[in-house]
Amino acid sequence: MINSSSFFIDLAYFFSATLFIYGLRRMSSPISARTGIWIAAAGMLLAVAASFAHPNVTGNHWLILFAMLIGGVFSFIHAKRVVISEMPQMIALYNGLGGGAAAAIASVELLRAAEHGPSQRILAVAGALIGCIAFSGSLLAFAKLAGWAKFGNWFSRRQTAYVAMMAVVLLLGFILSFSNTAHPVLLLMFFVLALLFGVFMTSPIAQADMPVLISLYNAAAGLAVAFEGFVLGNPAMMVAGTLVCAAGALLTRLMARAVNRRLSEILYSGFGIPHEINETTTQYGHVNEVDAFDAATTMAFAEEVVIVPGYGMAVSQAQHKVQELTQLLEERGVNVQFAIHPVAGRMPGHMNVLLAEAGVAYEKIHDIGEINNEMKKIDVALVIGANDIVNLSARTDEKSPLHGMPILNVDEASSVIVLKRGDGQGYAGLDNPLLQHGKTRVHFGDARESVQEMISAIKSLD
Amino acid sequence: MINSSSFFIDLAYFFSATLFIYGLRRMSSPISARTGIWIAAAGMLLAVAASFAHPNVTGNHWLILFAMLIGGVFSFIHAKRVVISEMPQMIALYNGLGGGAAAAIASVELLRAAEHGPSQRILAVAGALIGCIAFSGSLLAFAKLAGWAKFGNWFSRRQTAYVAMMAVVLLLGFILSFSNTAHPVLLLMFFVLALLFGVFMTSPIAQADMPVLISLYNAAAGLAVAFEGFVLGNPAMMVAGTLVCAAGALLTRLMARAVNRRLSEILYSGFGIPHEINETTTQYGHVNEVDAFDAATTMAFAEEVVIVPGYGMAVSQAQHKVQELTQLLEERGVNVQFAIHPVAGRMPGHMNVLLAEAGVAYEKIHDIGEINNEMKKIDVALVIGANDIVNLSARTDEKSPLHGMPILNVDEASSVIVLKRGDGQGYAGLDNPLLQHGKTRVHFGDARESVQEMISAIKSLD
Amino acid sequence: MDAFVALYLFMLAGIAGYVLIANVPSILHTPLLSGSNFIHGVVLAGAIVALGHAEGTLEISIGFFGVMAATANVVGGYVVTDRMLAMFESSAKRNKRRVEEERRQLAERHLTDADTRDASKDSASDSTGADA
Amino acid sequence: MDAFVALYLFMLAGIAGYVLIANVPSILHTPLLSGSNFIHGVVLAGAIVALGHAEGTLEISIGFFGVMAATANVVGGYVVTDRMLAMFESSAKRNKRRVEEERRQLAERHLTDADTRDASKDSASDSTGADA
Ligand SMILES: NC(=O)c1ccc[n+]([C@@H]2O[C@H](COP(=O)([O-])OP(=O)(O)OC[C@H]3O[C@@H](n4cnc5c(N)ncnc54)[C@H](OP(=O)(O)O)[C@@H]3O)[C@@H](O)[C@H]2O)c1
Ligand SMILES: NC(=O)c1ccc[n+]([C@@H]2O[C@H](COP(=O)([O-])OP(=O)(O)OC[C@H]3O[C@@H](n4cnc5c(N)ncnc54)[C@H](OP(=O)(O)O)[C@@H]3O)[C@@H](O)[C@H]2O)c1
Repeated sequence: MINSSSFFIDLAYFFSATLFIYGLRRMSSPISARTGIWIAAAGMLLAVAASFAHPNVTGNHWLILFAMLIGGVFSFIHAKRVVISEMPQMIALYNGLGGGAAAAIASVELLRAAEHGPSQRILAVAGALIGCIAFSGSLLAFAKLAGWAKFGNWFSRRQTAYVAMMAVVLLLGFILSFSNTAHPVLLLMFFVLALLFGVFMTSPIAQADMPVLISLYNAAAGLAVAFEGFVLGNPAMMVAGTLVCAAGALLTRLMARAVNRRLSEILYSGFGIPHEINETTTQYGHVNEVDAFDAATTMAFAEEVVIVPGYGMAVSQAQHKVQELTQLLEERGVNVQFAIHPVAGRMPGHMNVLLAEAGVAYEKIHDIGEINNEMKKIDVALVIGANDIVNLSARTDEKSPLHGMPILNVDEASSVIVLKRGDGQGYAGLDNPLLQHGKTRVHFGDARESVQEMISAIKSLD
Repeated sequence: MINSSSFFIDLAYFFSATLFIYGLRRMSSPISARTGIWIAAAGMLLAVAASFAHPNVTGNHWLILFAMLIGGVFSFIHAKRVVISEMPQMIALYNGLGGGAAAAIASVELLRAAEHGPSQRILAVAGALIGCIAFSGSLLAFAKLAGWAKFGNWFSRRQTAYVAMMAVVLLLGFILSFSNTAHPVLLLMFFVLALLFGVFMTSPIAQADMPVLISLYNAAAGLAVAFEGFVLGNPAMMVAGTLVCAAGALLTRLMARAVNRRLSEILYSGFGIPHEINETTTQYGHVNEVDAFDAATTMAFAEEVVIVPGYGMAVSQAQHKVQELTQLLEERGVNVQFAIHPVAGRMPGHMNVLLAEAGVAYEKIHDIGEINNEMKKIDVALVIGANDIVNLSARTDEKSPLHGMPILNVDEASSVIVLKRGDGQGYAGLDNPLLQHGKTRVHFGDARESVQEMISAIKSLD
Repeated sequence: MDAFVALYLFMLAGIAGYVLIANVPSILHTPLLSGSNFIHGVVLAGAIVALGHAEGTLEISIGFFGVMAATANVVGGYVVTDRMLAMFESSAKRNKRRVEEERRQLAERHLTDADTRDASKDSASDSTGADA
Repeated sequence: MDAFVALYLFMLAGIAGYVLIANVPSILHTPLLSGSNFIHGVVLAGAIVALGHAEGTLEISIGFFGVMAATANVVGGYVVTDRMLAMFESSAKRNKRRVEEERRQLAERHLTDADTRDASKDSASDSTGADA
């Protein structure tokens, strides 16, 4: 099986591995990112074409094409239709399918155990385990994010169940690795348990921690692909898989750090601990309300405005309206900028993606370090559905779970306007002293509607 | 020969390759750089120890140790003694020896041609060629920099000679690659020509272009090592060599770009073209002179001083005096900063190395982008033996060879003091309008002595 | 394939992946997640081979599932990533276009303060039109 | 070793080398040149093997030269690089020490402007002493 492929196939795999790396490199800079995915796609075409011509493909050609047609058409339509804010679950879905494909390869090869040496079988088993976990775990994450499933914590003694299952899985994997005949029944048990493991891993994780978990599964799927690449003697798979695994692992760490959580915390005790800290509703006695017209005129006659978008903007899909508001203000000579906190919203870059979708210029978007330096010069800071990222208690209250997280210092601006629906809190479930701050005025209502009201108000000024 | 090494040797090579990469990564950040070289050294120890235990080492153990002793002791003493400003030639020397070692491996293996397959022989020959060029080229570069050799341009029709020699070398290489018996005489011819080629490549290069050339030879030596690694089936050599080759190639490009030259320019027409543009001596009619005491007091009563070191500071080894001056000024409450132009001196980081040697704090050292923003706030800019990097004609004179190179805008400071010996010009051989500028006063004399005079002057103030 | 060679490939590709991501701005985290998700879709190359030599109903059905799932990974991953990145790009381009537009207009007519405000209003509505 | 495997190693190690250097500040160019020069001294590992199986005067003398030259590369490269990097480090450390010193002194005594100048003079001569 190994080394039976021909020179040109080897060459094609080599080039596709190179293209994947080059593509990933370009993807990691905003300017060249789009050509990056094209280059990676070229590598993919090459690898797929080479595989068709692979000497080990002895039959089933039509079946292969048929399977590709089904999978391709289904996901093409799906991926074209989905709205941008549902991207995380789509990534989870496709990622899970990739892990599942790796597991499928493993099971086919383990059914033909005699064809492989022990090191191949070991990695096949390892890849199958990881692939299965990524498969079922990602699919459940998809279902939870899409609102299809609301599994809670199924076991009261999860830790023990984890360990027990792992022990059985590893035992089965050991047997499968070191015998050179196929054991379909053991294999089935192995797969069922591995799939269950993924379900158990995802089920207790809170919705907001999902992006981190999805990134972890992405890395896992990459590793599974790399291992199955070794089993099949396909270096393109090995290189691409390892590349994704390493990149994904780093990305997972970066994402977890950005939301001020440790990965172990998310995985083992992810019962939304912060949410339990403060379940009492905030007392809004001291909040100064403002109506849309007043808010709009304050901004229309300001010189420097900063808009701070948060999760609420994403929920209400207000980004297009926000861009419209921005343009109106700029026509009046107001300088409008956007301040993006690294963990605003519910996934990394959430706000950037939304603002980009709405066509906000890249240059207007500033990160926390840049904008905090300028906050003192700002006349009006408009906070749209954000809470934790402007929560003053992060600065002062040492007991706050947010303590130590840098926030956007909107209270340094001359005045602050907050748009929110009611007495809801942010992801961390905490009171926000900003709302009671002397400079702050709050306008209640759905973010999109509030912004629309402000737009109308500004138009009526002329 | 291939795959005959044992498991533990393979493992050691694997770890040493990993350590090299990790070490290089750490070396590429100033904070961790020193641990980086230690980690790489650990990898080296591992690789060398493994090679001793290699099954192909069937004899000559004492000879190996003896050779290592000679080479090691010689270079240890040499490297410990050399002064910092002679570093470039030392790098050239050791680099050349590395390339020579690769060529030596190639010749031993080509004398045993029957033991290798054609792909091994091809890479052995390629490595030999590259290694020989790196060897003789680097050694000549060393000799030139050390002032031992002053070869000029030996051929009037160098291009033709290049091509002819290359053709013969390639022909010989072709024969050596595709016959599986040894040809000692052809081999000798091949080596002699390859060595000559390196000599011809270095000989016409101007002294100031040497750092770029040395970096190129460094990359070449890396490639030779990688190729011989393939011949010997030693993946640690392959990985480390390729690593160095790629890093060196990029470094070469960065260095060439920093001095505003293209590599092809340096290699093929490196006869110091810019030097011929202006051979007339500058008219120093309009230059305002200043004596050391006045210069010193101007600085002692300033608030913000920027020191701009250049090649002249390196030549006169004034860095320790400069640091002394800095401390004296700071004791008087003057804020002193250093502005480093990327191509100040004659090798990249030349000034940084010298200032670090003298103990100037890392935080005081600013690159061109940072300091140019602050130049307007500066009271006195002290230019020590620099010319091209503060040459105003780079900004204004479209015909100047420096045109387009960003310079340090010392003319934006309130006043400028220039230390230089006489009517000499910079590397580019150009007049510098800065010297005639209204804000500028020049103090003539060797930089170290001038700075010493200024130190005495300031001390006499108390 | 020799296990040691595999080790080198894993080590080197892992380092490449790590280093490439190391300095990525957080704005790109989600597109990169999606993009690397697409890249591991190369599992399709393996799934094709697996189905291509599968025999018997069991192996063939598993292989069929594998190819189907892998293709979904590839196609969906590509479309989603490209859509995300297209938004970045179009915002950058749009912005460039607007800036150029404004600069051109400002260069054409040297206006008083009040007139300039009108001009920038024109250009803004121009670019709004182009967006639609 | 399979030529294709070699190709992968070359490609991956090359990318690693390139990417690792890509964002290097120019202050490190010379130490890095020297450090990577040290790394290719691993040619010593090969030279040892070459001399270890060399037979006959010719092969042995070439091999002897190879080991000698490679060792010089390793040892000299290490010493030079380490010396250069030590200078960077000591400057950073020295600076850290001085800053701490000054901070400590400022914390200890709250002085008038004039006195503060004396204090910083003290600390500066302190650190000069430490330098020597
Ligand atoms: N970015 C990531 O990768 C990521 C991942 C996981 C977790 N997180 C966490 O998520 C949080 C993000 O902070 P954030 O400030 O963006 O959001 P947030 O703290 O969750 O606050 C959201 C705010 O929006 C308001 N809101 C909700 N729906 C709205 C609507 N339709 N219209 C107007 N307002 C609406 C809510 O108040 P009302 O209910 O009163 O309207 C709430 O005050 C951080 O704690 C972060 O750690 C981030
Ligand atoms: N950094 C690199 O990697 C590199 C590599 C190759 C080339 N270069 C080139 O080198 C140049 C570097 O610019 P630079 O401004 O540093 O140097 P420069 O332009 O060469 O100027 C050196 C100045 O120092 C003066 N000088 C020489 N010896 C002196 C001494 N003992 N005491 C006092 N002054 C002395 C010279 O004038 P007097 O003779 O009148 O004293 C001259 O004005 C650039 O053109 C750059 O492109 C740099």
